Amino acid sequence: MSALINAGLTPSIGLSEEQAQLIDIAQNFCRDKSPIDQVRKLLDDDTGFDPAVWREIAELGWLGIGVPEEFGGIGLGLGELVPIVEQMGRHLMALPFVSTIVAAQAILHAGTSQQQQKYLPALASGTAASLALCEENADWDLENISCTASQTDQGLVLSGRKFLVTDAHQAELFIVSVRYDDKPALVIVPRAALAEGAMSREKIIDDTRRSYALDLNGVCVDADSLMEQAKAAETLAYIELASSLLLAAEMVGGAYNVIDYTLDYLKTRKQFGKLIGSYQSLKHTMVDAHMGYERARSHLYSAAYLFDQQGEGEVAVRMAKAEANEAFSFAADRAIQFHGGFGFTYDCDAQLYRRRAIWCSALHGDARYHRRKLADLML
Amino acid sequence: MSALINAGLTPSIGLSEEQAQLIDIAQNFCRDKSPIDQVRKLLDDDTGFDPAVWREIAELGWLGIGVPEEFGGIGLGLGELVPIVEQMGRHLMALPFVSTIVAAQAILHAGTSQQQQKYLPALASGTAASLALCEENADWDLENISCTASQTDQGLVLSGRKFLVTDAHQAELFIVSVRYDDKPALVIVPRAALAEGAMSREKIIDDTRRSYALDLNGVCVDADSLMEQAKAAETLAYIELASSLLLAAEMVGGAYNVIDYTLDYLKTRKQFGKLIGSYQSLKHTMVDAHMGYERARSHLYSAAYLFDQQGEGEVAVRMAKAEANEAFSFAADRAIQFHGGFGFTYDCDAQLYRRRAIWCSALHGDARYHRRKLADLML
Amino acid sequence: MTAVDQKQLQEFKQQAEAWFAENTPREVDFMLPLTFMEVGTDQQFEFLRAWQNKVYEAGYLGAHWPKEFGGGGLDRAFQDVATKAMAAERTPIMLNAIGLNWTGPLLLDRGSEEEKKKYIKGILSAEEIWCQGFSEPDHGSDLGNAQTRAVREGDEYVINGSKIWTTQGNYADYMILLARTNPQAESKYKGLSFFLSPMKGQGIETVPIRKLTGEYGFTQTFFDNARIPASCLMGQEGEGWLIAMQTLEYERGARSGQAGGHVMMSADPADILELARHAQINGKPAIEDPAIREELVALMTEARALGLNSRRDKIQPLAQDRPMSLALGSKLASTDFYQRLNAFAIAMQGTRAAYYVGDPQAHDNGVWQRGYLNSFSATIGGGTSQIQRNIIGEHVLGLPKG
Amino acid sequence: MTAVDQKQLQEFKQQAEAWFAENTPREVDFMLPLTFMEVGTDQQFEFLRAWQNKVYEAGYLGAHWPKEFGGGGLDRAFQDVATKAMAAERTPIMLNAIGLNWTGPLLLDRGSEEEKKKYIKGILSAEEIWCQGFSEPDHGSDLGNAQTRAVREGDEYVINGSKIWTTQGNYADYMILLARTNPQAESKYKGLSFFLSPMKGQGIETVPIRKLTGEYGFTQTFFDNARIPASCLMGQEGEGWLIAMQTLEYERGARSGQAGGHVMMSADPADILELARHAQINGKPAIEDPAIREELVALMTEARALGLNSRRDKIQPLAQDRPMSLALGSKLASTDFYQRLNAFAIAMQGTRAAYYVGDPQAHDNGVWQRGYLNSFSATIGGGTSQIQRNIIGEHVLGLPKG
Repeated sequence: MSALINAGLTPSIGLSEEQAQLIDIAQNFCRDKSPIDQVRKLLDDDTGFDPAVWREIAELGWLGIGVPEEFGGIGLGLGELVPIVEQMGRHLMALPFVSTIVAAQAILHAGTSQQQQKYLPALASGTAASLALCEENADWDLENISCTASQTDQGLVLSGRKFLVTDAHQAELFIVSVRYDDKPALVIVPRAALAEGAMSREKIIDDTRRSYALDLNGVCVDADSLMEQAKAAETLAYIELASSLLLAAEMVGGAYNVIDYTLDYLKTRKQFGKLIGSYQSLKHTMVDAHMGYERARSHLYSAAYLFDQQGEGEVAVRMAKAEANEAFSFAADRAIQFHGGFGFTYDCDAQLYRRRAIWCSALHGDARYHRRKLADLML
Repeated sequence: MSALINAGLTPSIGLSEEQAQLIDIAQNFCRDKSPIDQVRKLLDDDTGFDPAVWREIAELGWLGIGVPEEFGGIGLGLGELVPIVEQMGRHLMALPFVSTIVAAQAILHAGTSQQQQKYLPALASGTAASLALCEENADWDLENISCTASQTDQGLVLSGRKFLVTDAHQAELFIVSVRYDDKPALVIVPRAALAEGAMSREKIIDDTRRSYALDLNGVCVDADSLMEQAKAAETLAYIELASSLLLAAEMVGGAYNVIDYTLDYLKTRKQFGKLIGSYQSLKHTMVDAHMGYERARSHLYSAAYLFDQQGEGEVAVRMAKAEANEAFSFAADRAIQFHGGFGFTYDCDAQLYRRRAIWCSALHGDARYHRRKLADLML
Repeated sequence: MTAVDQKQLQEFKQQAEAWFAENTPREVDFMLPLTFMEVGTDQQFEFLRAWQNKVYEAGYLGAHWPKEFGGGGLDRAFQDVATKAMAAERTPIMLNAIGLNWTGPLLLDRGSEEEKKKYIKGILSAEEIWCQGFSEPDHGSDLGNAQTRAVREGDEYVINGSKIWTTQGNYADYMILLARTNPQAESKYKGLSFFLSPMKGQGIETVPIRKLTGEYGFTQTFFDNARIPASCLMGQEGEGWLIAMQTLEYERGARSGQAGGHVMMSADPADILELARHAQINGKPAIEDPAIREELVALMTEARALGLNSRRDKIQPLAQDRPMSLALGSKLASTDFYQRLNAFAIAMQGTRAAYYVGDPQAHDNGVWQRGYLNSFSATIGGGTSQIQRNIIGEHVLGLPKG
Repeated sequence: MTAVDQKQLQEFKQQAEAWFAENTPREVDFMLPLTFMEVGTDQQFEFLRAWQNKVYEAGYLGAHWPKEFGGGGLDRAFQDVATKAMAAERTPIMLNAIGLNWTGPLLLDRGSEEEKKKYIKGILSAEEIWCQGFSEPDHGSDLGNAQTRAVREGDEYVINGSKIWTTQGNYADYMILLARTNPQAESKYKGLSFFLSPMKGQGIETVPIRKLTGEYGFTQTFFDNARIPASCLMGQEGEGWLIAMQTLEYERGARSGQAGGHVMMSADPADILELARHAQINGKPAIEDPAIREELVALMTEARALGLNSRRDKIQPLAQDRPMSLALGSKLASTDFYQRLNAFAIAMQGTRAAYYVGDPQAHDNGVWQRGYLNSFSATIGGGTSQIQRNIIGEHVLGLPKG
């Protein structure tokens, strides 16, 4: 009998026509542009991605989807991007896509109209950007900032160090969180303002990605590089949710493919004369991984659908990030195990997904962090 | 290669000669006296146990093991009783054994010498006793008491209600926790002091047991029924640990037998032409249940060994109770599931164990409660 | 059927909401069954029969079923709003679960005109109660191996054998019965036939099964040379497996719940939150405990996923990667969730976790303890969770059979 | 052997403790392998070889092995206190793990006088490194199906085939090798033989395998018409499976660790507590977080059970219900625990979980991230955790084979 569990809850999910089309387009694009040997070739590449692919993405207009038409974009909500990032996640792509998108949204939220006019058209059409938010405190609370900015005769002078600035080598500008007048503030720092050697590449767990530490000491930018400070806290909160949504999309995509990759192995590898996928200990665990993936994907598309809604959107995004963290981590962990000896080698792709799951969980909050926030929102 | 995990920890475990002998004796005794049809016959019995068995236990001297020789006992530590209670747990026995033992220990700890002389010889030789500690607040903290006692011309007058007083119908005396002078205190209440109808049988989850609510209002006992109040808090703490140790023993025993019972089924029941125990989903889960049992049993005997040691004993007991709660609950839960349709009937013994696991976890703290206490002790 | 008149639908919705708000029985002085599998006493049975009848007479059950057989003849959307209104009021369950959810849809799909005329109205009005006879004592999960025999003798079939887990077997008027007509068939499946068998008659005996909760609700049904009219055969001999599988399908997917109403009261996150607010742990409401808050949120997240999954299943671009995944996964996901939800609710009750139904100290009169024990009917019945994982592993993920 | 002189033992213990306190290398400026499976660079190899040699020369390795072959000739109790002293100081690992724990015990049990004389001392001194050649690329868990061929030609065997997961294969002087001498034997097991095979010679090539950590430590070993003396055969042809199984047994039970020293550094609860004290979550030390405290305690409880289990296994009345249970369960329990411990440690690091070995922001130089990835060598190698569960289910619980 079909239980009417939560018939009263009426959880929301939906898909726009644009999103539906994007699923197919993105699926084909990412599969074609990011076959696994290309992913592996890029592991040793300095930038970690193919600039030609980046240009194609810009030409497809994906970078402008969330940017209003007046700034050269299409003016849709951020949820529309979820199918794209999900497919990128499936194929382990590593592009400055999410950082550029979120930087643009930040400028849209808290940039002065001058800043919006100056930067948004560029970001909508292929100029890469990044965000410099993390500090040594390892805190997911983006308002816990010790870097500072202060006005001097020369302009706005910054100090401190930022970490985990993704794709910094490609970024033409950085959204940097600082304390200014002892309150959180956001500053737009053009690449040219950085001193030589200010960026140093970090050793991170996800070999597909590039991440940098950023030395702000000595950085001096125009006085008008400060974004509207009254909106800084709210914008940091927005950045957290937007990043969480897109990280969830990436993880849900990753979970799908690492499950698929493992299923292929279980259907062809024999031990003791039987295909190993016929053993219940593997079969049932794969089912659990798959069910976790399905759960996370439902939350993901609910979050995409509700993203712009006050309150509801935050609940949905945090649920999606929490579930995606756990689903991807579990699926990739078991993927290593179920590949047996091969799983223990660098040649097996399972480790690429597992490392990425650790990365994605480490950024913008693990499941516990989001559940705590949800508890305060819901209980 | 054998990893030297925790070689530095030197966890302690040991077995006295008495304990070793008791294992065999108790194993045979409990198996003989408590076959499953006897257990089932007693389910509908008012008292829930066979008085003849109780007399035999008294004659075997088990009730006096923890009582000093001067009061007619043997004067060994409480840990010596663990093998007995473990075997009782295996065979789902329900006797006023633990309550009588712990009541005697409480009197030994905080009784006046007059009280000790009056009660201990009786308790060591077959008079049953019980403890009235739980209140409506459902709290595991035994110092959270709202029942009261106050001295009047007539004697000590009690008020309030106690719950989950096990085997109250058999008990000749009760150790009752109250507030006296607004501090915790313990009072010895003889059965005769209870008003008619003061005891009402409770509907509890464990069908093998008998438990009563106790109305203290109107109870008046001799002024010298108060135990030494200076020792009350320490004795309540002792009662918690002693009860936890013996509950852990009961649960470890229960876990063993419910696993054994389920294994028998898995070795004889066929589905789709195969013995169901050959399916990995059942086999591997049984292994996990068994490993949990082994872990809990190691902690149990470590706790038995260290019980009397300040600090170390508390850590060991809390670990044992936490692990036993989880091992027994998991094993019994899966036992129901793995018996399939039969598991869903009252005729299947799995439910008897599962209900008992809930009972034992509900008394004196679940795993979370003990881990919190451990965190404060260890971190 | 023409496009739904939205205004008419809106009116119907308001009427339904008002009707259930007014007519839902409150303050029942005995424990109402939470699911159709827990009808253990005559009092419960008669109460629920009357309630279903009342809902039907008011037009809120079977609204979508054809008028000529006793239904309302309206668009499915009408029944759905009525069903939602019931759920929102948390009304008692619909009693005739097998009839409404299995027999009825089956008859409408492949029954003869005569069969529809004969049975549909009684199913809706609860005048005729249906039970199900698929499982057998020795082949719980292995329906294809059913051994109950049906032998044709003239205008009758003679039935011998035994069925188990017959919900409301002692009350039922009819059983959908899977029996073996040809033991020599080329495969065990092809030897089976499907009957709409009367339950009241010579040679049919039901023995109540005591559940692990201590209560009743199921029977074992014994057939001892029971004779039923040959016209009770549905379809042809040998089609039994096919029809049984079709019947099981009505549990899930878009077709589920077409008759309307709910046959299980399910724990709502609201219930467990309410418990968390009044249950005390260590002298404080459980809901103030940080670890419990985290687990509550995790459970609420999971509960929401169950609803989202079934909605997503209807959005084709989001359900195409692994067809059937969400539909086949829903039983496993929801039954497992419900078991853990109840277990967690028990763990929030401190020493009062030790109580059971009927004790004044038991939280919510022991509904969580009983709900946990009853939850095994769902993780065991209708294919155990272990078998569900085989099905999903093989049919959704394409893994080889063991 | 006579009863142990307790006074002499006590003195030995104090000497050992003092020696390790003084001689344990601190402040090594490269990352030391945590297990013998992680020796990836020449620098690591040479350092560990020198360290093992130094410990041996000081008399704290092989103290229990016979004097005539290079051991110390003392009671096992002496080696045990030395081993404990090493663990307490958390010294670097003993390099020659296969030699010390597999080949050595095997030779002492069933080797010829000549074999013992030839090999034992080199094992202890680390002058001769041993590796193991059981697994093959296509039969990871199915050792009995090994296909590497050994064909007798005069005074030699000609070896063809390939072995995988050869720890320190590129450094090893000898391999214990399982090879097929008779493909026509009545069972696959009886066709196998066991060799003490030299690794340096024509036709033997090792190719390093890059681990999922990005580092090295294992090789694949290829035999291409490699010729080894016929005297390398241990026992008789056809006894290979028997000897290999005996060899695997040395991993566990009372015989384990007889040579002394540890070949894996294991995470101590103290390490993770230290991490919890300095790692920050949400601006506070992780150890102040109530949920993390609970999990830490759960892990410490589990860690303690591992130790208690192996002690309880020696107390006969507490280990008799299911013989072999504790011994056969220890690999599963400890490897699984170690994996979860590392994963949990990563989860305590906030955004710094994203770092890896070599980054100044990585906690403890990334030892937890690397430890987690490396932990799969133990849950996969030597029989996966899934196979361990089969073994325990069948041999301890008596469940039927699948």
